[in-house]
Amino acid sequence: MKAKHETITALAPGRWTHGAPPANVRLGNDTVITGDLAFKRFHSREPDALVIGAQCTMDGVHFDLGEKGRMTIGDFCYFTNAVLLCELEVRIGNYVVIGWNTTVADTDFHPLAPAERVADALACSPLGGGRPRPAIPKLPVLIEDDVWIGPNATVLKGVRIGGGAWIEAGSLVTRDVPPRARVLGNPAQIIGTMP
Amino acid sequence: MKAKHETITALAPGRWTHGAPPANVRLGNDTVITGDLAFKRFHSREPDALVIGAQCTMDGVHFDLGEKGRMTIGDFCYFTNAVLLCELEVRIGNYVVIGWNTTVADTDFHPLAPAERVADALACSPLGGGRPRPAIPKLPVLIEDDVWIGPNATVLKGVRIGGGAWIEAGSLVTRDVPPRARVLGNPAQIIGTMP
Amino acid sequence: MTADRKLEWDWYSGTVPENVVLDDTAYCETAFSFHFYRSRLPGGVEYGRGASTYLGTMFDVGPRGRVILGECALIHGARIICDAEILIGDYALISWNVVLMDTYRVPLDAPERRRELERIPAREPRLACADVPAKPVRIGRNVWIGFDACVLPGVTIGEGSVVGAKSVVRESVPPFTIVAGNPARVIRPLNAEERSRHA
Amino acid sequence: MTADRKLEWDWYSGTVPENVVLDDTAYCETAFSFHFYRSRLPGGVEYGRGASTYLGTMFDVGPRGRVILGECALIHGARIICDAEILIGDYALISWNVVLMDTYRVPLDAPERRRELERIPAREPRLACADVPAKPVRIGRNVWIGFDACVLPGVTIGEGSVVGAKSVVRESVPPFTIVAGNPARVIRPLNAEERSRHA
Repeated sequence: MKAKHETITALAPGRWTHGAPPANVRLGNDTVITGDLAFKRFHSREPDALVIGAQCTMDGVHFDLGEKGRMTIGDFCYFTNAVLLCELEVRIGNYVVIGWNTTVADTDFHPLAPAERVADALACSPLGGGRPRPAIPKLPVLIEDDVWIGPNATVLKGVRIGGGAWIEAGSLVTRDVPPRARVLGNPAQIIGTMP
Repeated sequence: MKAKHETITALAPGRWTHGAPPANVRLGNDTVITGDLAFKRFHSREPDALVIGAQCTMDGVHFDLGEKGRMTIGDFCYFTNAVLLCELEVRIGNYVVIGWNTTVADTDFHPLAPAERVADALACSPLGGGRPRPAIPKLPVLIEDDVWIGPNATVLKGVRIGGGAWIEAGSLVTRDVPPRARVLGNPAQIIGTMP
Repeated sequence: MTADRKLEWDWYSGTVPENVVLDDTAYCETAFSFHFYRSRLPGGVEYGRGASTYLGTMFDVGPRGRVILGECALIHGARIICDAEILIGDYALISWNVVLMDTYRVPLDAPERRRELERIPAREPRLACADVPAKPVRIGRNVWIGFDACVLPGVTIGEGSVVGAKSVVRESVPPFTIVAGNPARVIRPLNAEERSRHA
Repeated sequence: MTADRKLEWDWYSGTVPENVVLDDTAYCETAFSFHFYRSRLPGGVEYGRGASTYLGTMFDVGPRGRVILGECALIHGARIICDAEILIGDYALISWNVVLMDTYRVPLDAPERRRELERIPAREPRLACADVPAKPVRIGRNVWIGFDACVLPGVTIGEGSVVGAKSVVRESVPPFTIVAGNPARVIRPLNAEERSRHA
C-alpha cells in the first residue's frame, strides 16, 4: 500500500459539488465529493492535508480534520455518509468501501498523558491564541486496499485493517484486523475469512 | 402511604405558572408548577389523572402521562427538572425530593407480549383512530414517603422505593429498594442505611 | 397525497415515486425517504393498511428491489438497503437508526469488487449496483426491533420476536424469542404466559 | 463583558452577577449559566485566566457557596451544585452533562428533612437551602472527566486523573489514576511512560 500512495503525485482536479474545497485538499481525476457539510469541520493547516486519488466517490462524507490532521485516500474508493475524524493521520488504500453512518477516528479527542492534557487545555482555552493542540500519541488508522466497511460501524484509533478485510455492519473495531479477515461484533471478532 | 393518599380528597387550587393545567389535573393548596413544557406531553384522559397534594414545588418537571396514565404525588414534595413518564400508574408519597435530570418511567414504551404488541402497533398506526393503546403489564412505580432521589438518576418500571430511602446521583434503579436503604450504581446496589 | 404525488405536510420538495404503493390509510412523513430509491418494479415499496414511516427512514432500494410493509407496521427511522426483497410483517415495530440490508451491494470477491468500483465513476448517479446475489430479509409479523440495531442479508426474524437496541443480527431468529448483543445471541424465548397474554 | 455586565455574544438577556469574577482572558458562553446562582460571597464564581464555560453549564450555587475555576479549565456543560466550595483545578477538562455536587441540599435525617421541606413553599424563590453540612469537592489540576459523570459531596479527584464517561464517583480518587463505572472503580494507574510524556 505504501508504494501505491507514493504514486499520488500529480492529481488532476476532482471536484466538490458545493464550491471549492480548501486549498490544502488535492483531488484526483474524476473524484467527486458531494454534501455541503464535507468541509464544515476541516481545520487542518498541513500542506496536502487531504489527498484523494482518482475516480473516487465521496457521498455525504464529513472530513473532520484537526489542525495537524493528514489523510490520504487511494483510487476507486466509494464512501457514503461516513464521518472521518482525523487529528493525526488516516491512510486509506485503493478500492475501499465505507458504508452509511460509519465513524473512523484516529484520536480520543484529548490526550491521556497528563502533561499533554495541560497543553491541550491551554490550546483549547481563550488563551490558546491559535497555538496548536499537542501531538496526541501517534495512533494512525490504516485501512489497506480492498477493505469493505459496512454501515453503522466504528473504527478506533491505532487500528490497522489488513487488505481485503470485511467489517460487518455495526462492528466496533478496537484492534488490528488481519488481511482478508471477516469481523463482526463489539468488540469486533473474527468470524471468517474472505474468499 | 396508602392511607395518606386517600386523604387527598379536597384540593384547593395550586397553580401552573404558564397557564391553566389540563382539566384532569388537581393541585393542592400552595402547590406551584413552573416550566412551559410541564404538560406538553400530557395525554391522559383519566379523571383526576394527576393529583398533587399541598405545598409542593414542581420546578421544570415534565408530566408525560399516556392516555391511561395516573399519577399521585403527596404533600411537601420538591422536584427539579425531573421527567415523569407514566403510561399506567406512578404513586409518590409525601416529602419526596427528586433531583435534576432524573427520569421515572413505569413503562417499556411497547409491550413485550406479542399479542399486546399487535394491538399497540394498531393503536399507534394511522388506523388507530383514537383507539387506546393496550394495557401494558401493570408495573406501577411506588415511591414512598421521605425518599430522596439525586440528579441524573433513572427509576424503571415496577419498582417500589421504600420510605426514607436515599438514591444517589446517577443511579439506575431496576429493583425494589427497602425502606431507609441508601443505594448507588448501575444497577443500583445497597451501600448503607439512612439514619 | 396530492395528484402530483406530493405529501401535503412535507417540508421536502420531492415526490413519492410512481411505483410506490401508499395505501390511503398509510402514513409517510416525508418523500425524502425516497431520495435513494431507484426501484423499477411495480410496487417497489408497498405500504400496507395503516403502515407508517417517519423522518430518518430511507428506502435505499435498487432497480429490482422490493420492500413490503405489512399492516400497521411502524418504522421510526430505518435505512433499508434492498436489492432483492425485504418483507416487514404486520404490526412490526422498528425503532430509530436501524439498518436492514439484503445485499452488500458489491461482490465479496476482491478482484470482482475492483471491477465494480472501477465502473462507478462512469455512472450517473454514482452508485454501487453490481449484480451481486442479494439474500432477502424477512422481519416477521409483530417483531420489535430496538434502536441502532442492524439486520444482515439473509436473516429471517420469526414472528413476535424482540431484538434489543444496538444488536447486530447475522443469524436468523426463531419466533417468539428475545435476542440482543453484537453479535446478537438468544437471551430467552418468550414464555407461555407472555405468549398467551392478550391486550 | 459590557459595563452593565452583559456578554456581547449572548442570546440570553440576563447579566453576569456582580460578585462573579470573570478574568478578561476567560470565556463564559452565556449568562444563563447563572440562572440558579445565589452566592453572596465576593467571588462566588471566579474564572481563572483562560478558563471557559459553555452552554449547559449551570452554577447552582447557594448563598455561601464558592466555585473556583482554575487557569484554562474547560467546562462543556456541568451542573455545579455548591453550598460550600468546589475547586476545579488548572487545565481540568470537564465534558457535557456532568454533575459536581458538594451538598445534598436537604438533611439526611428524615424528620429534619420534613421540617426543611415544610419551609420551602414560603420562600421566594422556592428553593431547598437548609443549613446542612456541605463537603467541599476538589477536582485536581489537569483532571479529565467524561460525559454524564457524577461526582458526589466530599470527593477529591487527584491531579491528572481521568474519570470515564457515565461514572459516579463517591470515593476520592488518587492522583494519576483512571477510574470508571457506576460506582467508579480504579481501572489502573497511569503508567510511568504516560506520566512522563510531554507535549
